[in-house]
Amino acid sequence: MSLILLIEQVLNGLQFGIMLFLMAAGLTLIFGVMGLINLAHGSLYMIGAFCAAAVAAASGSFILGLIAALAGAALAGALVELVVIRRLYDKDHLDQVLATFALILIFSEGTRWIFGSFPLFLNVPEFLSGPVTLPGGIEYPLYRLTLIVIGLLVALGLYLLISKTRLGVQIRAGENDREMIGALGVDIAMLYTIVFALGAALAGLSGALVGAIQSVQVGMGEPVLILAFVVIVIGGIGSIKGALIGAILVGLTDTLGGIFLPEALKLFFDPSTATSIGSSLASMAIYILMAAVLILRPAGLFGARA
Amino acid sequence: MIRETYVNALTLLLLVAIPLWAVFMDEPFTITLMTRAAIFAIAAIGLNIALGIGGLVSLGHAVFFGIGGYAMGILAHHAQTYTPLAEWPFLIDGTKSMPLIWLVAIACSALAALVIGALSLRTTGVYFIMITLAFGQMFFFFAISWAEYGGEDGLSIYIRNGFPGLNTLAPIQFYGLCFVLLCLVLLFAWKLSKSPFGLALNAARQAPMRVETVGLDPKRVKLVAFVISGVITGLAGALFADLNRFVSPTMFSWQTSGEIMIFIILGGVGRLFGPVVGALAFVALEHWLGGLSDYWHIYLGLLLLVIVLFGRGGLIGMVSGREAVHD
Amino acid sequence: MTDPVLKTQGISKSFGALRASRDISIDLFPGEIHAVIGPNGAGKSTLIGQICGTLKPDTGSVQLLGRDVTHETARARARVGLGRTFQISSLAMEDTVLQNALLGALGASGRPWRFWKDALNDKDLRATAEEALLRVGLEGQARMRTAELSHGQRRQLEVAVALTLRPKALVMDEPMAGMGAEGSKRLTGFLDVLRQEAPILLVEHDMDAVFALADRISVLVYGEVIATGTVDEIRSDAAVQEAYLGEDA
Amino acid sequence: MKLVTMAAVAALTIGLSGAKAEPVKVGMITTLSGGGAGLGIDVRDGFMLAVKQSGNEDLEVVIEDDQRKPDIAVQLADKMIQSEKVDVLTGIIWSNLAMAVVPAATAQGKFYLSPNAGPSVLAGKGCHPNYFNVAWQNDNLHEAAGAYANFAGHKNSFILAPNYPAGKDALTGYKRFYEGDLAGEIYTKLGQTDYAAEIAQIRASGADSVFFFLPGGMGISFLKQYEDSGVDLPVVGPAFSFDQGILQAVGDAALGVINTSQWNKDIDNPTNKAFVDAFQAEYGRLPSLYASQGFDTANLLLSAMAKADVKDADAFREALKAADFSSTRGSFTFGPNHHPIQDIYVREVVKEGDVFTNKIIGTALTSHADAYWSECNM
Repeated sequence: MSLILLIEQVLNGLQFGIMLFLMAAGLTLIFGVMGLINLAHGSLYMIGAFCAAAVAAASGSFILGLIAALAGAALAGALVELVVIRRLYDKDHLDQVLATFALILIFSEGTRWIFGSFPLFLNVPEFLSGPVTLPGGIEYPLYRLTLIVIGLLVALGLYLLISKTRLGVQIRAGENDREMIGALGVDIAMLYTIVFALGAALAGLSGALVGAIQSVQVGMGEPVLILAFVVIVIGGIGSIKGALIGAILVGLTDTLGGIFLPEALKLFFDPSTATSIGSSLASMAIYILMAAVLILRPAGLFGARA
Repeated sequence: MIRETYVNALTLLLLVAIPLWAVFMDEPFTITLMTRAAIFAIAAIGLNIALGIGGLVSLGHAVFFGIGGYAMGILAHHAQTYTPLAEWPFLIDGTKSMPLIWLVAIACSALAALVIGALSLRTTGVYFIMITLAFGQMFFFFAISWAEYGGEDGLSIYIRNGFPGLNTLAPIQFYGLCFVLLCLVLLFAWKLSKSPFGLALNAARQAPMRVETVGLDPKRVKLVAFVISGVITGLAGALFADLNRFVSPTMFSWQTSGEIMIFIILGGVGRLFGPVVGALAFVALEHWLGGLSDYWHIYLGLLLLVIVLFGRGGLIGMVSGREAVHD
Repeated sequence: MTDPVLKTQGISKSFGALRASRDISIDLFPGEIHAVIGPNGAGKSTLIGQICGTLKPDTGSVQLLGRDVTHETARARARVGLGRTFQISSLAMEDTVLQNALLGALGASGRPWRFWKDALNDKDLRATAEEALLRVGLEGQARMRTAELSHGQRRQLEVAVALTLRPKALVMDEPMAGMGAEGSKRLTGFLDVLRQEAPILLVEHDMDAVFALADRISVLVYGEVIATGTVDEIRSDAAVQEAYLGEDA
Repeated sequence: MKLVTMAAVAALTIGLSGAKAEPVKVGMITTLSGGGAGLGIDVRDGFMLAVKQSGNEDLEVVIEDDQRKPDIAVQLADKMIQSEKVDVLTGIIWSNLAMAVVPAATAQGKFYLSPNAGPSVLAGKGCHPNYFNVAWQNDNLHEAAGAYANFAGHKNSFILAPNYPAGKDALTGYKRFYEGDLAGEIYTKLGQTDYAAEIAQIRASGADSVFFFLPGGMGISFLKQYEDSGVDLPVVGPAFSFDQGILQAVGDAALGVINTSQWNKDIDNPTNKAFVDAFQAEYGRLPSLYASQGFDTANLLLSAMAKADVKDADAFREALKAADFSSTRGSFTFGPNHHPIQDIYVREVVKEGDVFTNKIIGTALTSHADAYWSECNM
């Protein structure tokens, strides 16, 4: 395997990880501040993608589509928070799992009811399509490079938001001591709605960005949701830094595992057996990674020690 | 408010009366639905021991359900193709006998639960939920790519396995078998909840430190509970595979884990009959709502939401109020 | 002179830069109540943790009945005969009072792996549990849900659970906290008798109780024992006056 | 037990002989909710269109949603057989669901007409006199793709499919006909949505063409990403990634891509023309190959009903086997294992106005049967 191919695959893993980060950041934020397990986060991802596809189709503008995804998902998030989620904060994890599972059912079938059963069209905008040549002669799709940049910008933005703004102070306070922020005179209900909507908007943005190179369809959120959970658990729940590192780890493991495991096994087995076993192992790789991390560090890489 | 005991008695009565009525009315599909509910109930009773009494929120119980299913599928597959299961170190043949299949299902589930439990119990809370989910996904993807036993297509067993003295192909006889097992499992769960072990497990959920200071190991207590729980769910998996005469990786999916959990929450967490009532209600809902509209998932979702948000203690809690003090 | 039942030898424990225990040596002899007092943040909880086995000292050793238990778990120490009550109640709140006491009896019996027999109908377990409840005066509340008990009653139950283990030594973390005057008085009387059965290491804020009960007092300040002695010695100790009592006044 | 059933069936047959044109009850188990519902809806709509056109009041259809879950499908089959007492089952989209339902249903003496799935077992060792496949054996379209690759002069193909049985069948089918070398062979994760790594491997492999089998959303993702990657090797695939429902979501990325299918809307015969027009008039959208398969299945059934009584299993089976109906595909006959012998076409994705669709550009295989019929003993 040539070095160029290796670099390209690492870039692919990185890009996949960064996309996971957008999903995971919202999820981990919501868990950190409100202590809520939100299975319906994948639905917000789907809503973002559908909003983007609908608006982009109607207006012809991808950018407008992205804005619609952010706004639509944030709105849906705020609405769900006001109607359902806020009744779940003092319930145990079990109730949260069930209630947000119910939300998945409602969102998925509701979307199918509105948009029909067929996938929608959403494509990479003209000015970002096609490959560019990187130093070293690597041809890499411009859009994927853009995704990496956007993801890193969002990570930077989140860092600044949390460390430098008033909202960030409140979020950090909320993670440490819930009674405390009430005593500080912060409107907790409002804070929670804002954080939830922010998480939703990130999920929606990620859905729209990914939707352009994948398939915008009902149920697209669940596989990503599981991966996002893997990411935040590896990183340590509540930690944005953990989410970023966890996401990149998962992205790299998944991408490189799929390539190298079958190759590595060819040293021991005949090619078709190696391909078959390697592919099976590759699909289990990230879960094995997650189990291993938790066995060694039961609260994730950057989680608060219990 | 109706006393929980009466609710339980009524549930048992329904479990007997509905299938008998179905035989009388020649409605065999109703019996099939009841069998499905009874098997789901067994699986959920298993989870309820870990979850309801031990507080172990496992989102990976599909592993045991699937292992039970595949134990049945693999043994019966070898029996129906007349190929040995293993030739080394000694010859093992497949079988079509339910009791044998159950034994294998139980042994395999126990082993899996021991390993998964020992590793997962290093974590707590959300991490525990997620690590059990991860194990579930591992088994799921493994089963999908396990070409020898059908991969994603799964395995079809053309004729239901046999039980001495019964014609298991007759729906009511197979139901009877599942019902008896359900009663046995219920009895065991009931005795367990009041036993010294149940006492320790119950305390390990509420106050692990306290259990430690009286000289018991709360983790070991929870691990044993997890194994018992996995075994019961595994048995249910073997029955479920026999009901359908079919196994597939779907049995390992996280949605299956979620559904087993839903039965418990729907019926009432930690209550003896919670899983039974929940499974009955879920199967009934699935059947009736499915006939109403293509978009019936929306109604199911709304209903679940209402129960979580407004019905503390599940369906049983809604009818009979807070759990009575044990005495 | 008899050997101490419980003894720490120069234990130290740091959390990062914070030195929560510095070279603490404390002992407990048969028949005595040894009180540990000190202002908030003096390191009392850390000390208890190390004695009971939930925290491991960085240096030093802990001996129980002449046996080095420094590296043993809380569970193992309980089996050797160390009873403990918690400052923040750690009972199974959803269970009945009797069930909590039964748990202690079960731990004492060392036979939790029984899945069929009804624990409530087990004669031995029940006798042990009921006797302990009777001794702390909770026999009338046996069927109540623990969550329904008053604060003071929960403390009594804590003691009862510890008693079911027939401990050789007791570590009590503020048993009087939150009790009314009546309850305090009653518990004081009870502990006064109990010391003959098992000596008590008593960490307590209630000075009346401490002065009424303690044979010896150790004063802990900033993780260090600044004085140990009889009630009178401590009352007149200049360092204690300054570091503790003076501040308190 | 088997004996008892057979005796019962025999008794029933004797008791009813003499009665004419018994009504036929059909149980349709198909996927109508969740992901993949589009395929089931198309099969149902095609089937019901034919039923409606026939005006035959002796045909009663019961439709149920299997949610794409095998266990639900099995239970629905039980329900249809036990409670609804249907004579014929049909509708299943997915191979794994078919494997769960078909053997049990045919063992109980019911007829099963497959409008979509064609797992190799049911064509070979597991074939059954009461099982008729009206679509294709799973390998067929892949075999045609292999044949086309030879024709197009591809010498070094890169092939990929998901890591599950149908994926393995697909690559086996392609290799069965393809004569060139393989630049690479990859099994991807089932449900995978990002193919950047695979596309990078394709780019680096020195292949001259790509064959892929990625049904549903997986294919949409792959094509979009492939287009965007700048790799411009010719791509060949089976029709499953290029049906009418999916194409609109792929958009320009699919333009010009070659795919193989046993049906297209421009096959030139009157039945097909009438079908395409009627489907559009009835449902307001272009039919897909799934819709055509549903339509053909219903017409096959109607043709058998006209000839024989469903209670007379042997006669009805012969009537089905004759396949005496006018197929949207033109010539259509059953092989000895009750699987189709039919032409398989090469299509190209084109844009007609605003709508992406397919155009036939040639025939890959003529009167093609599957590779398993010789293993079938019935």
